[in-house]
Amino acid sequence: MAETLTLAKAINAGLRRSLERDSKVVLMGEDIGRLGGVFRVTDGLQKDFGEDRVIDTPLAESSIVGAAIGMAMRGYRPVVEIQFDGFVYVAFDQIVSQLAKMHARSSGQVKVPVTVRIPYGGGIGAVEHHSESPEAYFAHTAGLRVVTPSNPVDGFHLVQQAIACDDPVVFLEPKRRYWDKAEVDASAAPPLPMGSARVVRAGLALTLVAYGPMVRTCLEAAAAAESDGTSIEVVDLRSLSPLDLDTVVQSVRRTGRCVVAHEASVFLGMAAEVAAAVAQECFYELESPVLRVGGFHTPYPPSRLEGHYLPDLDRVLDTVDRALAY
Amino acid sequence: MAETLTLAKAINAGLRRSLERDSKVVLMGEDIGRLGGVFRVTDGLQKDFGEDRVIDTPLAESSIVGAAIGMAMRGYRPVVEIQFDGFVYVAFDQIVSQLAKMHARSSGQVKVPVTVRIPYGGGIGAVEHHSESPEAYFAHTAGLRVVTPSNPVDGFHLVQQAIACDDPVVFLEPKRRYWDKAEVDASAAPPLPMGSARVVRAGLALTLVAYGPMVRTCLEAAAAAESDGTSIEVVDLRSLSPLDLDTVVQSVRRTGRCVVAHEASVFLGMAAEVAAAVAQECFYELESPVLRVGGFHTPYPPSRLEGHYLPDLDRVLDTVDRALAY
Amino acid sequence: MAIPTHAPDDGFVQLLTPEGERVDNPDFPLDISDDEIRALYRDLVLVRRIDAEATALQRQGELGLWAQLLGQEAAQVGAGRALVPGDMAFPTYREHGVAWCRGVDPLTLLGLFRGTTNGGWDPEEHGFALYTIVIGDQCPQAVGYAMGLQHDRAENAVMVFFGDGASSQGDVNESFIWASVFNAPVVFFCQNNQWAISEPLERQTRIPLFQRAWGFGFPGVRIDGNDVLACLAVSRHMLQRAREGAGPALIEAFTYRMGAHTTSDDPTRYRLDSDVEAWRLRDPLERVRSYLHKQQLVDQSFFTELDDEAEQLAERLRAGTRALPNPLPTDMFDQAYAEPHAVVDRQRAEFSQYLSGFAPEEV
Amino acid sequence: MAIPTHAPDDGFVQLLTPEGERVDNPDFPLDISDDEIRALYRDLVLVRRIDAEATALQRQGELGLWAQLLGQEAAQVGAGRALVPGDMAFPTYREHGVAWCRGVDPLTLLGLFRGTTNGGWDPEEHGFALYTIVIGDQCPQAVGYAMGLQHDRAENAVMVFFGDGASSQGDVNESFIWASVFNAPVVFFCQNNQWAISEPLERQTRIPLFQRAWGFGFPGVRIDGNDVLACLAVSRHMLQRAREGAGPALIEAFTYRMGAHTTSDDPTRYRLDSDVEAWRLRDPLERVRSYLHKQQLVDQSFFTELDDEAEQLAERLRAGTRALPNPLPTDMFDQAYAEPHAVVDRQRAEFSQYLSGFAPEEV
Ligand SMILES: Cc1ncc(C[n+]2csc(CCOP(=O)(O)OP(=O)(O)O)c2C)c(N)n1
Ligand SMILES: Cc1ncc(C[n+]2csc(CCOP(=O)(O)OP(=O)(O)O)c2C)c(N)n1
Ligand SMILES: [Mg+2]
Ligand SMILES: [Mg+2]
Repeated sequence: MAETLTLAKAINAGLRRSLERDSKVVLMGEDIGRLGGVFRVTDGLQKDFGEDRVIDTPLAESSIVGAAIGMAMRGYRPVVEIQFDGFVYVAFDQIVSQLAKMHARSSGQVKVPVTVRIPYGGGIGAVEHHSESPEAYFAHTAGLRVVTPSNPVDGFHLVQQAIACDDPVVFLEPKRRYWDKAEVDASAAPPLPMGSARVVRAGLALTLVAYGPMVRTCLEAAAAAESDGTSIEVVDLRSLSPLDLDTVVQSVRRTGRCVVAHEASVFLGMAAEVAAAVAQECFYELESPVLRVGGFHTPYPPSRLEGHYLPDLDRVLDTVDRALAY
Repeated sequence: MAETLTLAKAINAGLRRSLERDSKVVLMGEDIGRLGGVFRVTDGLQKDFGEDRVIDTPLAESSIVGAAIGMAMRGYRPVVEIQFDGFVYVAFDQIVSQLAKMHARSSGQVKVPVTVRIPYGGGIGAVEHHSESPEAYFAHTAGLRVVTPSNPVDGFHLVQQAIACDDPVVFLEPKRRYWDKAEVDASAAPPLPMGSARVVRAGLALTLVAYGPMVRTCLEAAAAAESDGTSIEVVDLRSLSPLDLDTVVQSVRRTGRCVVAHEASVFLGMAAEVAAAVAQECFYELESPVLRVGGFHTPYPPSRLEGHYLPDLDRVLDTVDRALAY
Repeated sequence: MAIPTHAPDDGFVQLLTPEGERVDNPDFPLDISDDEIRALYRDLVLVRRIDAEATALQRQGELGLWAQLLGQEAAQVGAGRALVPGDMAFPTYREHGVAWCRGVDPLTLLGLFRGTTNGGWDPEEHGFALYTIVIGDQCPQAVGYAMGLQHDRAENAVMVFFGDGASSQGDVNESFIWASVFNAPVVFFCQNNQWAISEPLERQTRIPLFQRAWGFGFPGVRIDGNDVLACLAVSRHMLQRAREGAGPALIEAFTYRMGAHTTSDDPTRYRLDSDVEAWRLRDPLERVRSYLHKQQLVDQSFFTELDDEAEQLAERLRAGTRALPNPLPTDMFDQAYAEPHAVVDRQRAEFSQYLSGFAPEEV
Repeated sequence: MAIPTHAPDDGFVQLLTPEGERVDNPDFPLDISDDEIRALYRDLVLVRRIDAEATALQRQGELGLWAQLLGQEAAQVGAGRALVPGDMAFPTYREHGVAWCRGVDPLTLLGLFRGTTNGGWDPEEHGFALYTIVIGDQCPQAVGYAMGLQHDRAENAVMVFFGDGASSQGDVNESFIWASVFNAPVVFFCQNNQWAISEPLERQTRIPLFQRAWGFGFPGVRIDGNDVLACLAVSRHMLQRAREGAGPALIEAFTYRMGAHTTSDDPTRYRLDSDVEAWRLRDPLERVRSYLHKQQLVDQSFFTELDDEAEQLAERLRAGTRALPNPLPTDMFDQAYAEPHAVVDRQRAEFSQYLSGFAPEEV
C-alpha cells in the first residue's frame, strides 16, 4: 500500500515503525515531544508511544548523546535528534571519543546502537548555524557510520536500518528536501542494504556523484544536460561511511569522467575522498581529472548569499563542462 | 647565536619570545603554570611572566577556548594549550562555531587572534585518547588556520608566527618529536611564511608528502630508498590550512609520482585533499596514481598495536614501491 | 516539583507592582528621578514597537525570521540601562531591547534576520557583543572578556544574557565556575521566560534557577522580570559590585515569552492560552504607564509624542529594511579570514571568473 | 577563599577517627558486623597492594603508565562495597579499588596500562563500566544508564565517580541537571583528592564541592574520604535513597592523593612534602587496623595471613602482567565496528596481505 509522503513524513513513518517493532527503541531530543520537532519529524510519536519513549530533554546536546550511550549500555536503542546541524558540535566529544570508540574500547564487548539524527545543509534561508554540512567530520571518524537519504523512500528505510544496526549511525537529513514527495510502499522490503550507493540515473559521458540534498540538484543538472545532448550518470552515495566505492568506480569505468558535488567546503570534504579513491582506482580509465564542486572554504554566509555559496545547477553544469572539455 | 634545542624547548623559546615582545600575549591551559605543562613546553614561563600572563585554568577545555575568544575580543592574544589531542573535542563547538567564524560573523569587524596549541599524534606508548590526529577536522573548518612543525627550527618560528597572526590558528605539536633536537638560531628571521610548505629533501623519482611527526619517518624512508638507488623528494607541508598546493604540485610535476603519508585515518584524512588536488593539477604529468599511506579506519588501538597502526618506514616504502611499480 | 508560572511562591524582588505602585526593597534601593522613569518608559515603548514592526516585516516576507521579545521589555531595558560606557554585554538572539540601550541601530539587527549579514556592528564601539545563536556559547566568552577587564584594571563589568533553557548547557555552568574561581567582574542575567521553545521550565530544573548560583559560591537573586525598576536596581547593584571587585552574580529575571519562540514557531501546539492571558495582567509597560499616570508625572501629550516617535521609528525600519543592501558574493571570501588564505584566494578568483560568465542581472 | 587541605573547617561525616575510634552520626547510622569490618580491612590492604605492585611494574617497564590510588583506598572500598548486584558503577581511570569490589580482575586493569587492551571486561557482568579517561565523559552516560534502570523499573542505582578537577567540566554539570530533572537513580561520588594533576582545588571552586549540589536541587554531603566506614554508610544511604526513587545525591569524599598524579608526574614541582606528611597521619588503613587491634577483633595471625594473601596476589600480578597476551594486529579491524564495514574490510585485507610479506617473527 504505497502512499505519497514527504521526506519528513517518511522518516516519521520509519521512526514509528521502529518504535512499534522494538520496545527498546527510545527517542530523545529537544522539542521532539509535544511539538513534534521543529520540522515535525517526530510529530505524533509522543502522543502514541508515551513520554517514556519519546523524551524531551534538557537543552544540552552533549548529554543527549552521553545519556543515549548510557541507555544503549543498558540495552536500549536510542534515537536522538540534534535540532540543527550547527548544534552537534557541542556533542562532538561524546560522539567522537565515546560513541564512535565504545565498541573498540571494550574490545567488542559493548555495543552502542545509537542513531544520531541531524537535519543538515543549507538552502532554507535560515539564520547562521542552521545550514551546516558537518558530514566530513563524522565520515572521517572511525567507529561511526554515516548515512543520508536523498528521497522519501530512502528516508523511510534507511532510518529503520540505522536504528536496527548495532553500530552508532549518524543519520543526516537534508532539511531543504524535507518537503520533497514520493510514493513510499511501507510494506516493501528495503531496496538496498544501508551501506550501498545507487545509480539513480544512467548515463554515458560522465558520472556525477552526490548525496543528500545535492542528489536532486544533480538529477536536474543531468536532465538539463540531456536536453543539450550530454548523457550523465548520477550516483547517490546514500552512505558516506562506509563509502560504496565499488558502485562509483564501476560507473566511472563506464563513463571515464567524474564530478563530485556537495554543499560542504570542498577542501577536505567528502568529495576529496571520492576523488582521491576514484583517481586511484580508475587511473587508466579516467579521461579527465575528477572535479569537485561544492561549498567554498568560508563560513556559511548570511542567507542572502547562500545561492552563491551552494553549488546550484549552473555551477554543477559548469563543472561538468570543464570535465568534459579535457 | 644558534643553540641546540629539542622541539619542546624550541616552542618554549618561541612562546617566551612572544610573551616578551607583546604584552597582550597571555597563555592559558591546564597545568601550564607551576608544572610547566605535562610536556614542559611552558616550563618557567609562569615564573618569569607571572600568574596573570600564564594562567592555570579550571579543567574545562570548552571554556578555555571560549574565554580565550572573550579575551581576544578585549584585545588580548591568547595562546591556549589543550593538554592532549583527545581532549580538544570537548572544545570543538567553541572552536568551530565561534573561533573559526567570529571574523566572518562580524563582517570582519572582530579579530580573534587565538592560538590553540595541541600536542598530537601517537607513538609514545600512551593510554587511549592520548594519540589522536584530529587535524582533518580543523583543516576542513573554514576560518581556521592549521600549522604543524616537524622540527625545532619550525617549532620556534611557527609558534611566533601563529601568535602574531590575526586569524585563529590551530598549532599542532607532534608529541613524539618533542625530544628531537636541532640547532635553532633565535636571532635569525623566520625562513618561510607560515603558510608555506618546504621541500626538505630533493629527489627525482617520487614526491613523498608529509607533515608533523611523519616528516622524520619519510626522511628516513627516503634515505633508505636512496641506498636502494631510488631518489625520493620529501615535502613537509608545515601548513595544512592553507595548503601550499603550489609547492607540492611543482614537485610532483618534476617527479611524476606522489605518495602522501600521515598518522590519521586515510579515509577523508589530509592525504585525500592532497591526492585529489594533485590528481587534478598534475593530470597529464602523473605516471602513477597518488597513493596514500596512514592510519586505518579504526579507533586508535591500544599502544601495543600502535606500531601496526602508525605508518612506519616499511609501510611508507611499501607504498612508494607500489607507486613506482605503475 | 511544580514550577509556578505566574508569580513564584518564594517571592522575588519587585519595586513596581503590576498595578503601578512603588514598593521598597531594603536590599535594592533605587534612587531614580522622574525623568529617568519617563526615559525608561520611552525605551519600553520603542523597543516593543521595534519588535512589533520586525514581526510584521517577517510576515510580509521581508525577514526570514524574527525572535520576538514581547513580554521581556522590562527585563532587557532594566538590564540594558544599568550598563555604563565601557561595560560589555553578551546577548543571545533575543536581546533587541539591550541592543537598543547600547545604541545599536535596530536596522542592523534586522539585517541578521533578513540574511544580509550575520552581525554588522562593532562590539567594542557599542559595548555589545554579537548575537549568539548556539545556546550558551557566549557565556565563556563573556567570562574571558571580564578576565580581560580585570587584567586591564578597568573599572567595568560584563553582563551576559541567557535563557532558562540555556541554563542546562555545559558551557553556561562552566562559566559560573570560571567567574567564581577568577572572581571575574561578570553578571549573569538569565531571562527565565518559562519556555525553551516548547519545553517548559521543568525540563531544565527542579528548583528555582537563581538558586543555581548557590552551587558555585556567588549570590543569586530572583527579580520580577516584568518590573523595569527591579531589573534596573538589581542589575545596577550587581554590576557595581562586580566593578568593585566583589565578583560575579546571577540574576534570574522571572518573566514570560508572550509571543512565539520565533516567527517559525506555533506555540498553540504546546501551551495554553490561559497562561498567556494570566501573564498579560503583568504587562511590563502597563504598570509604568499607570505609575506615570497616577503620579501625574506626564500628561497626555507625552504619550502622543511617544506614539509619534514610535511610528516614525517603525517607518524608518520598514523603509530601511527593504533598502538594506544585499551583500556582495565576494564578501564571503573577503571576510572568512583576516589575512590572506591561499585556498580562499584561489576560490575567490575562480568564482569571480565563473560569475563573469553571467550577464550582470543574473548574478 | 582558602580551601582547607587537612580537615575541612565546616566538618564532614566521620564514623572512625584517624586514631581508630568509632563515632556515631545520627544521620548516617551504620549497622556493621565485625566480620564486615575485617572484610573491609582486607579490601583496603589488597587494594593498596595492587596499587603498589602496579607502580612497581611500571617502574620495571612492564606498564606504560599507572594512575596510583594511594590514599584513596577507603573512599573507593567504602563506595564499592555499598554497591549491590545490579547496580552499575561508572569509574574514571583511578578506581582500581572499586573495580576490586566489583570483581574485576586487577590483571585486566593492568592490561589497559600495559597497552594490550583498552578495556577487557564486560561492564554488564561486573556492574562496572569501562574506565574513562576523557574527564567527565562518564557522567552523562551514567545518568543515561540510570534512566534505563528507571525505564526498566529496576530497583538498582548507578554510582558515578569523578574527581575535584572533573567538577569543572560541562558534562559533569549537565549530568547534575539531567539527574535532577529526571530524578534518576544516580549517586555522584566525587573523590576530592585536592589535586587535579598540578592544580590545587582553588583552581576549580571557591566553595566546598559538596555544596555544588545545592545549585541543582539535590542533597550534597561531605564525608571523610579516608574513613571507610563513613564512605560505606553514606554511600549505602544515598544509593538506597536513589533505588527507592528519591533521586540523585552528591557525595564529596574529602581525601588526598598521596602519590603522583600518574607515574609520569613529578609532584615535587608543585606541592609541599609537609602537606603530604600531614595527610599521612590520616591514613585510611591505619585507623581500621588500630580499631581492629583496640577492639581485639583480630589476632596477629589475621595480619600475617592477610600479608601472605597480598603477597600472593602481587605475585600473580607480576607473573600475569608479563604473560598478558599481546593483541593481534587484526583485532583493531575486528573491533572497530560491530557489523561489517567496507572501508575497514578492505584495509584489513590489504594489511593482512602486507603483513604476510614479512617473516612471522617480524610481525
Ligand atoms: C546548542 C543549541 N541547541 C539548540 C538550539 C536550538 N534552539 C534555539 S533557541 C532554543 C531554546 C532556547 O531557550 P531559552 O534558553 O530559554 O531562551 P529563549 O529562546 O526562551 O529566549 C533552542 C533549543 C540552539 N540554538 N543551540
Ligand atoms: C577532557 C580532559 N582534559 C584533560 C585531561 C588530562 N587530565 C587527565 S587527569 C587530569 C586531572 C584530573 O583531576 P581530577 O578530576 O581531580 O582527578 P584525579 O586525577 O585527581 O583523580 C587531567 C587534567 C583529560 N584526561 N581529559
Ligand atoms: Mg526561555
Ligand atoms: Mg583530583
